[in-house]
Amino acid sequence: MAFLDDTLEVTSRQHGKVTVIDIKGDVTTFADAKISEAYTTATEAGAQQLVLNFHHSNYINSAGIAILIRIVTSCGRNGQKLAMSGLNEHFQKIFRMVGLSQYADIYETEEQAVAALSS
Amino acid sequence: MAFLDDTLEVTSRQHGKVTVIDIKGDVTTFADAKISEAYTTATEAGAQQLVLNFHHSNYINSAGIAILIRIVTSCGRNGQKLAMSGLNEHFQKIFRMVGLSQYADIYETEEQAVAALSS
Amino acid sequence: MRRFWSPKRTQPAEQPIELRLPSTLGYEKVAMDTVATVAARMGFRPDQIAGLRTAVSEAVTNAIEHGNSGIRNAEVHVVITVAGNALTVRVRDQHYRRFNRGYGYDRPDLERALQGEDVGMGMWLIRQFVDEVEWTGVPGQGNEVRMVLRCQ
Amino acid sequence: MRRFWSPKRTQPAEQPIELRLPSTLGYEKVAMDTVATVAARMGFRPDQIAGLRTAVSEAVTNAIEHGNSGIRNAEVHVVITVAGNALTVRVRDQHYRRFNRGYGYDRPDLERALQGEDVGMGMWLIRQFVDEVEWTGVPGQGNEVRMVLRCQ
Ligand SMILES: Nc1ncnc2c1ncn2[C@@H]1O[C@H](COP(=O)(O)OP(=O)(O)O)[C@@H](O)[C@H]1O
Ligand SMILES: Nc1ncnc2c1ncn2[C@@H]1O[C@H](COP(=O)(O)OP(=O)(O)O)[C@@H](O)[C@H]1O
Repeated sequence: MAFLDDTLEVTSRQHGKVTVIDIKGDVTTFADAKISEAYTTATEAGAQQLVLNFHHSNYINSAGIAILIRIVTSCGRNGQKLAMSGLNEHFQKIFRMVGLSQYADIYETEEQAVAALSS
Repeated sequence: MAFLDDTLEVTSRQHGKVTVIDIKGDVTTFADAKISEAYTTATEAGAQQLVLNFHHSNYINSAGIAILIRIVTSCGRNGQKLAMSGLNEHFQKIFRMVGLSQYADIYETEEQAVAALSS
Repeated sequence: MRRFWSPKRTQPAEQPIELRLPSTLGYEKVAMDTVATVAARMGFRPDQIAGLRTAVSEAVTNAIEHGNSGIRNAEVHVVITVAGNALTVRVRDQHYRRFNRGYGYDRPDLERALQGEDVGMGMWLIRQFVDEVEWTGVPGQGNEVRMVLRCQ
Repeated sequence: MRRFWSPKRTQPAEQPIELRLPSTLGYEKVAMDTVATVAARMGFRPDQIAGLRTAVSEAVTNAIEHGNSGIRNAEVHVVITVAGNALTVRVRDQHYRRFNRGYGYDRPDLERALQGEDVGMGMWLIRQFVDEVEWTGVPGQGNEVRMVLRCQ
């Protein structure tokens, strides 16, 4: 069933010292393996600044938020800086409501997030 | 039930000699009274060139097409020129399939339709 | 650029999605919207989805106007099945009345329509926009339109 | 500019729209989409619709993961009622298990979550985005979440 399949694409790339992890699609419980692996790979490569860049993520549920909370925790432990970008208004609001925005700055665009982490 | 209510707005205005009838919303059986009245009023006022201008009409069903066929028939009887504009690709295709486009030229924009009828 | 994968999930059994609607004109829009969002998530092209919207709208409108006409508190039952790349939509009504206009094989006769004759075009429109369509009726029960659209 | 009117139609009885979904994660998206399209046609604001999507998604996910967990071929039943400016969505599952986390009155404790604790936030999220919510359960039958959102 196509619409139940994994409709999430996670890729990562470097932007100077900043690692940008692009997250395209549904952020639900099924996103765990991909997002965690992308984070672990970046960390093993020595990433100190990370941006989670959401594109067209029209669907993030509480299980997806729980994944992001675990990334925040790991970043804290590993002394990494974390920012998020590309969230639509609704999810920016939810991230603020939940308090996630205290642990990872939220920017409209990837460029703003990269600039902030680079400075 | 709000979404069952009459969500169609029909208004009419003059553009030089051309009467533009704006049709915004669902073109279904419930559109009959409004569209027919707008046509009759324009005709009684002596309109010779008419544009049916569809905006945001994401829903036209076979009952709506039947209404438009009756307008085409009346225009033929009354010696009026008729054009249509603002239809999305899907409905342009349907109007061509049904053969309606042989009786009323179909233009992308209102401006094109008005220009064609004015010339 | 590095790409990350999740382990493939097992496919669930092909249980359908079922929608029951009041037999009232206007509610065909709910069927049309629901099928369209399922089709969009399956990856159908926008023009296929637009066609499917028309097909579902005409089928549900027929169920309301013909199949269920005169039945109080009737409902329209829409069964949506996703199997691989195929989307099947069944529209069922509660009455049985024989289909009487040739199941939409012929292009509606616009000349006659322009003379004021009432030419049906719902079934014909459905036929234009789906890959497969079948009308069946069970005397005393109801009619069913089964439409199939395939992705790619 | 001249404006034209059609005679007002009589309002149909408030028969609900019913949706039955396989109890499989992923299908909550169908519920979310269907409710969102009904809400859009009712004229709700985009931010209200976005909130409703989250509320419905969390309610259906809970039905799948908690209410129906361990039941083979279970289904989730979503009943959508439109009455005036109010949209009511009921999400029902088939099992009965007492709700055990305070019905989402408290903001999820992010500090504890950051310590690795599993803090639920579904019910709390639902509460943020609807005007009214009620959780009820019938022993031996199932749980129901009833959510109401009002237009304007
Ligand atoms: N669900 C149905 N139940 C009973 N009769 C139907 C049904 N659908 C279609 N029909 C019959 O088939 C005819 C042709 O349908 P259609 O092509 O959709 O045009 P229209 O509905 O405008 O007449 C209808 O007039 C009706 O007699
Ligand atoms: N439909 C349901 N049936 C049974 N129990 C439920 C249901 N919905 C919620 N619960 C219970 O309430 C708890 C809190 O739910 P929620 O706030 O959504 O967080 P989570 O689902 O992440 O635990 C769940 O862990 C579960 O024990």
